[in-house]
Amino acid sequence: MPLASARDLREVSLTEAEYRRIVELLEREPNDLELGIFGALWSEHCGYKTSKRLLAALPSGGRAVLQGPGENAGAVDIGNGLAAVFKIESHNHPSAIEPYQGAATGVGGILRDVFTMGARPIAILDSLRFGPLGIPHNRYLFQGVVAGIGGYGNCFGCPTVGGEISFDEGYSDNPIVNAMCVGIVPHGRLRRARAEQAGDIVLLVGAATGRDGIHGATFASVEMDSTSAARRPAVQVGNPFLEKLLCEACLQLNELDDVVAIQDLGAAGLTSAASELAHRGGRGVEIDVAVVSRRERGMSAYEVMLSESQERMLVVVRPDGEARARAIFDAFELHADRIGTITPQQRLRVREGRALRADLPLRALIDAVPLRTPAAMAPVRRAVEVALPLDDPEDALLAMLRRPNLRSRRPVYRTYDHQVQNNTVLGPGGDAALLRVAGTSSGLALTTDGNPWYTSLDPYAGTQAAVAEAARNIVCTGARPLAVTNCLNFGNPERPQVFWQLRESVRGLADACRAFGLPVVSGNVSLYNETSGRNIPPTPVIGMIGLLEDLDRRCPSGFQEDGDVICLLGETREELAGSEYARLQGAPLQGLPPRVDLDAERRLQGALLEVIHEGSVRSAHDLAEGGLLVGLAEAALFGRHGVRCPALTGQVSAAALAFGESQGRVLVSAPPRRVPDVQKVMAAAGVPVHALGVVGGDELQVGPAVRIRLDRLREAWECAWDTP
Amino acid sequence: MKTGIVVFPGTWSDRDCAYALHDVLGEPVRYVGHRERDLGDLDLVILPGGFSYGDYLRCGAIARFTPVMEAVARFAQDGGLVLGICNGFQVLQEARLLPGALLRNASCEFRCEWVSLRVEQTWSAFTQGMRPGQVLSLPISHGEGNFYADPATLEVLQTNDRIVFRYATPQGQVAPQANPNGSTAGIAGICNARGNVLGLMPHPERACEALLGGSDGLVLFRAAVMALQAAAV
Amino acid sequence: MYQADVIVTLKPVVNDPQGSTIKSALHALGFTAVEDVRAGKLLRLTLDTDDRAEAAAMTESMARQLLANSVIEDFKISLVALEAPARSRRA
Amino acid sequence: MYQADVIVTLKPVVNDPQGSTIKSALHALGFTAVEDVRAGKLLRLTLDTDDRAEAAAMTESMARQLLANSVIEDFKISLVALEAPARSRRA
Ligand SMILES: Nc1ncnc2c1ncn2[C@@H]1O[C@H](COP(=O)(O)OP(=O)(O)O)[C@@H](O)[C@H]1O
Ligand SMILES: [Mg+2]
Repeated sequence: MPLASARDLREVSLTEAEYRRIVELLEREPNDLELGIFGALWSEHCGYKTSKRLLAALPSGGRAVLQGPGENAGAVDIGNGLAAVFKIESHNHPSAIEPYQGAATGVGGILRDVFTMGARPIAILDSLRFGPLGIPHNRYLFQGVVAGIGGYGNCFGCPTVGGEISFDEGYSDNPIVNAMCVGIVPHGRLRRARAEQAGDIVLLVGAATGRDGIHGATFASVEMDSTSAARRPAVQVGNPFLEKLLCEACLQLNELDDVVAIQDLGAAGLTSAASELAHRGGRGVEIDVAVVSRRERGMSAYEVMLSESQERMLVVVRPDGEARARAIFDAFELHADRIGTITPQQRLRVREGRALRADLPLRALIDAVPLRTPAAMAPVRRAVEVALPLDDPEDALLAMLRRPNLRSRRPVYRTYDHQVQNNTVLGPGGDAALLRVAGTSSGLALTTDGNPWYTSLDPYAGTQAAVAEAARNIVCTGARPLAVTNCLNFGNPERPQVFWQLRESVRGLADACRAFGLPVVSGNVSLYNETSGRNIPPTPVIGMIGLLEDLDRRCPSGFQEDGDVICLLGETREELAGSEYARLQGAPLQGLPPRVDLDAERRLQGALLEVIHEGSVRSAHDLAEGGLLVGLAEAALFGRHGVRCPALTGQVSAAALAFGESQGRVLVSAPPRRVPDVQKVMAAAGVPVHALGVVGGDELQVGPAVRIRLDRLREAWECAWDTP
Repeated sequence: MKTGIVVFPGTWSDRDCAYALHDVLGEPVRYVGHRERDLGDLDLVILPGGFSYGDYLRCGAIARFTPVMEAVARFAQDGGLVLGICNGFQVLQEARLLPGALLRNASCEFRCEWVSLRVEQTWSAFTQGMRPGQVLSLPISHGEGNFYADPATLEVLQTNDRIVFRYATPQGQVAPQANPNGSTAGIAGICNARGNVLGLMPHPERACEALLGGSDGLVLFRAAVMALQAAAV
Repeated sequence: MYQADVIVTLKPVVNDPQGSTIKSALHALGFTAVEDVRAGKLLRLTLDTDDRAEAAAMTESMARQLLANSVIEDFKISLVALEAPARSRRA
Repeated sequence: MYQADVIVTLKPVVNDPQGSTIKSALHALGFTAVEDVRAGKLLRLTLDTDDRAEAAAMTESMARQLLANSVIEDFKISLVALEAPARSRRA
């Protein structure tokens, strides 16, 4: 007869079977604190119990990989003895209830994951999804989230250089807020959060601990009275200033040989950070919660262990190194509590002064997480032909450029400091951002991508498309794709259709990454994005980094010189399902998304890199949402050069030609005498090339039907955000 | 020329300033911590951009009480060159080394973008060698750069030729559409009566290489080098 | 005309980084008797109504909808009847 | 113990971008009776003294030195004696 009531179990999100398993593992009943600790570590968030089996299929190895999934962030070699450390993470739920602070603390969390590894954060990217702007609450969420991301990143001093924003009904009330961070560290200083030596000292540094983010509202009723729910803040106020100090302190600590591990506190706070740190090193840890600095009086051991207060770090030092470490904290006016030690037995022991409050085997807590494989069910789908009219291409183009999903993101990214640290070569606004690797002549290209409409129509193909598009964005700058991080935002996996979406999406991610030879080195899963029974569209977000060895070979996305010839690389098919044009026309979301031909995509990208590096092309811009006419308009606006093209021709309908979203296509411009070089390389790779027209003038002119002055185009494209 | 770059808790342009002066211009630099009191070896002191103390309460309000600021005040008094960039400008105002205050941008939003500045005077230590009316292209990055001074102070700034930079169109026209933050009279930078203390909102240290979009920031740093050389002769 | 002051404060349980930073600054200045600092906002509204109840209801509603976020903030309203200032007097 | 509320407001001659932005937002929500909005700050200090005069003098001095910038801001202080809350009572 278990001690824990059904209610207690619900509050720690454990099933009865899981409870029985715990009793079996412990060979006794857990106490309240212990049950809370299990609940936290066996949660979806920490234990990945629904997704772990699926994620195992992702390719994560490779020559460049220095650290795959499993640490705070992944790391890859970028030459010159340096490593890029990066990861993406979601903060959807907090952002839904307090958009500014929710997004801000999301940025804070991902920054910590990177500097915890000893790397200096050099870039932030944000991938955002909201419901339509016409609804005031969505506008409020949008404005708050954007302000929160800027508020944290700007104050911290890390440039926000890229990201994406899209709008769809499926995100009303449940915005998606994913933040990616990239950092750089010399190989030898890459730090893993593992404590391998018993006797080492555990310090807790940074903010005082409050009752933040503790779940199980009325759990452990013995310790808490009925007012305890009111004592728990639902959202925290981010402190980017403190985080900046923590970062600088950690980077200095990272230079000390006596510092053996640095670990940030995230989900499940001290419990998870201390357990993982010790477990990775094959050791145990003993903590005295009485020593932890608190923001409030009367906090229980349970509250201290499970608090998710932000801007805190665990630092493990050799006993001899404590004084040196403290000197660094003092210099930054940070206080550090000596909360415990690393122990030889692989157990988590929690004391409160003299009293032993919890004593649990780490293997049971971490390795024994019971995995779940919920039922999966594919929806019934039919291949529907999507045919759409195109009456007035000029009006249609202007209307497309005004669409919230396509219009210029400048009103957003100009509120983000995207230049601090003096390395931003190509900032937000083009295909991928390009940053100089300080002290070298090489660059890192960064992007995030994901198209919720394609993944709604087919999560497998849609996720492949996202990987392909991310790689294409990177290649357009001249960089070679190197590695992937990803954030899987899905609905409630206990619903068979949602679990099917998740499974298909991960399969698509794995297959595409394998085809491109790209390792997935980090990522994050956000499930249960369900509001009043409505699940969000399947939303995998791909973050990718690429390397450009010689920055002088970079390629801009806008047209550069009058007289250059504009070529379309790749094949245009009759593909309008899931397109922005279909949404403009009010067509229902149905049919099959654009086909992804991974082999063709690889050949295209290889050939494109070749022509960029040999200097044959002066610009490259990938075609994505909005298709060819939108891509032409963007390249004209980016480069401030007009375009003259004869009427578009092809085997497909006028609408598909103008606005279809066939994958694997790029617009390049080349000086006339280099066009044969482009054609030769493309022919060798089997990539179709269509010469579309020439750069020049101050109009976008495509056949007799489209003739728009650039300033009119810009006016449409740069319309204000609150225009619905 | 030996440059000291002050680092307050929360400062972040310190490294960018060091990069501009040391890596690009080859000048010796050292960082100066907020508790230091000795600037004896320095010719130029930069208060860089960032969010000192998180910009909590008011930008620069807490930083101005740090020990280093007493030293900076003395250093300025003795004629040393002091350059406050962005948050550094705010600190100089809070410390009353420069007049006025910087309010929230009129848009109430942070702005990070390139702007054009018109050079309004060429007698200060940081503008010697520039042409009056010359247009510089520099990035801004701030949420509170909306210059305010009461009419009497404005009058003094005006008549003593202490308005150093104004936001302008690329053609050099001071106009509302070229003003990114609502600053009174388009003011982007001012100096003290002696011309040895300059505060400005834009970031010259971010404009030192064509690779990153432009190098007009060097004009300002070079002017400081020249002023010091001239003083040494 | 009414003047409505809406004071928005962080709920006591929510952390206040600004308040704690200001507290440290005050201590550094020697004001060590300061035990705690919490930072809040004041929004001072001028309302074109002479009906106190209406002013109160309106302000309450604005505070709920826009001026405060009940997830992390509390608010308090105080009203004062104003002499209509010269500039808004109608001929 | 005293609680000192320091209300910091922009001087009337200084324009207030935040206030105007909030005013527009309120108008957009239909609160068209709002004639003016001014944004200010509240700093709520808890002072470890039982001497009202001392609390007042200390607060005045903190406001002058740090909490308000006289170039652009005015301040107003109000004091309330506090029951020492249970948590800080010493045995
Ligand atoms: N949330 C954001 N933060 C920063 N930059 C953004 C954001 N959203 C979009 N951008 C930038 O705007 C540009 C255009 O975005 P998008 O239309 O999504 O491009 P693409 O289709 O090439 O991925 C990209 O450079 C992107 O980095
Ligand atoms: Mg793109």
